[in-house]
Amino acid sequence: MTPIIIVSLVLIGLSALLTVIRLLAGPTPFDRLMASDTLTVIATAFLVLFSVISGGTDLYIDVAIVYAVIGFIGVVTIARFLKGGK
Amino acid sequence: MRKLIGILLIGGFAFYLITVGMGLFSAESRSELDSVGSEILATSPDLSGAANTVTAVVVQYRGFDTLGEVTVLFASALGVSMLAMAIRDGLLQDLFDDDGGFVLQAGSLALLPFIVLVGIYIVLHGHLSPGGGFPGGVIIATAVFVVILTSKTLSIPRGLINVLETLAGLGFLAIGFVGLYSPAQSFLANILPKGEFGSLLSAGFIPVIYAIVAIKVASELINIISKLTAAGSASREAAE
Amino acid sequence: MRNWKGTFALLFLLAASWLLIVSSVALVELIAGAVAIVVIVLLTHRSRDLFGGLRLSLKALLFTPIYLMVFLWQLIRSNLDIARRVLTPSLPINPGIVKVQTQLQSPLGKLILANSITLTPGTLTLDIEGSSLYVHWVDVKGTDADAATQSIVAGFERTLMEVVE
Amino acid sequence: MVILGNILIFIGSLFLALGGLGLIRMPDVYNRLQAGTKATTLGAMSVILGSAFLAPEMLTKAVLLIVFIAMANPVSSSTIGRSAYKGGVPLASRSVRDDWAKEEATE
Repeated sequence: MTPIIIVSLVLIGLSALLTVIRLLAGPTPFDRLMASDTLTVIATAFLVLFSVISGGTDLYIDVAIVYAVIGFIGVVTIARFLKGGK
Repeated sequence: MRKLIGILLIGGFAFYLITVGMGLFSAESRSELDSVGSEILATSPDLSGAANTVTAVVVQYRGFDTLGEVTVLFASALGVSMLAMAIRDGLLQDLFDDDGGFVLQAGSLALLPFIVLVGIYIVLHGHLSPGGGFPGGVIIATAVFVVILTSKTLSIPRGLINVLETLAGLGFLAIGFVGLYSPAQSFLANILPKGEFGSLLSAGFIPVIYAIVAIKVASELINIISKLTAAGSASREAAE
Repeated sequence: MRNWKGTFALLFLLAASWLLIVSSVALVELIAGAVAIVVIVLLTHRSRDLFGGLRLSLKALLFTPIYLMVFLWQLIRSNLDIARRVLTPSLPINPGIVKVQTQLQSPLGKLILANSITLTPGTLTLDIEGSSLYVHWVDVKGTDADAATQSIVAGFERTLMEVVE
Repeated sequence: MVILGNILIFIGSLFLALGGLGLIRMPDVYNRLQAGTKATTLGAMSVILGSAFLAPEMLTKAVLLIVFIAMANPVSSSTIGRSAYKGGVPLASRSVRDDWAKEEATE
């Protein structure tokens, strides 16, 4: 692991932390939904990076693809239901 | 009817408690139990030919339980569709006043074939990498779900889906019985050739069973969703 | 035959995706993929109609990479733009929702345009009704609708028109 | 190749962090969507491409993932923005213009 990768991991962690703050702070449900959408993408990127760090097996990128797909579908579905339940 | 269901549920729970209790007391030493995991890890590649040990456990070591799980899922699908009839008045009404907007409609239609393709990939490579029939089937079903959510007119081929569901269930049973009458003489014996370790056609019948599980999961979920949405549009029409 | 075109485009795109995701050209994988793709294409007739909006000509093929370049450049620009706004202590934003017009006809064209607008500097497509797009704009300039159309839509539209109907 | 991969990963994670900052600083849900979508899309694309440069055997899957993110991310952002607007979330007080509200008022 090079120092650049470590710095990048810290930055990704920071980004996830800020997103989680927005997720907890709200104030509207749409803010929380948007934060979890952002968190999905951050997690996808992290999974791919982790796949490299853990020795270059391509197992985690399969997980990342599934995660991106499920995250997209989940967010879109919740957005539809939030509209309904206003 | 309700009483019968209650008695069955209580009976099942009692059976579960008794089995668990007997298991706790009859086990002679803990180390014997603990050794199962390492033994599976050691013997899995030779016995099943699957690179993903979790999948080998799910489909081969405890294939019987997987069959049971599929049955449980079928029962819950039945329950939810009954629920759908009950909530015909109200709950889903607001959702159908709106079509989700153009971007979501077109976007979900554009992404649908590719998401289903990813689902099929996950199903077919379940014995090689993380995934398998259950997550793959769920991905396929949820992709269809989003399209259903955004359209008022989409007609689901219910007949086809019911046939698929039934065929998948029967296929699982059939493979099990083939194992029973094969030289191995056990239900769900893995009698197909193991193939080359790590390639798509390996691990004997595991990919076949996972494909069947995926079809069953996907068709059941689509069935639930289409029944729920049908109940929702019925309630909307009733309100108008 | 519009539908035939969509079928062909979808078959091609799915085949490319399958090759990318399995990253192998073993015969078994190819056969499994072919079966899967044919089944998907047969069952998703509305997606086929959607992809019928693609132009299948040499010119369209030529303009696809150009469009991707324009898109990538705009994406990088938009990130620098957001970074500048976020890092400036006074938060220089001037937000609002504007209505702009597009000349693209096909649903696929409008979808790609909406996605492109969402990823370009300071704009986010909220909804499309007919040929008008409702766009949230971080930095609204002026009050003229034509000027807004010019600065938000026109840049993509010219290139995109060569690729989709 | 390795150096380029490292640079891409660093730039990507920098944009991800800036996107997170944007989520905190922006005044309303629409502006946060703007910051969130753009920064995370490019950031994630860059990190994934950089990782693929470091481990070339996953390059093809990475390309597919990048295309998927580029197509799906704007769709989900638009959907959230639209449902927030239809759900009655107001624009920030410093907003200068709202053509959509005008439209619905005249209808």
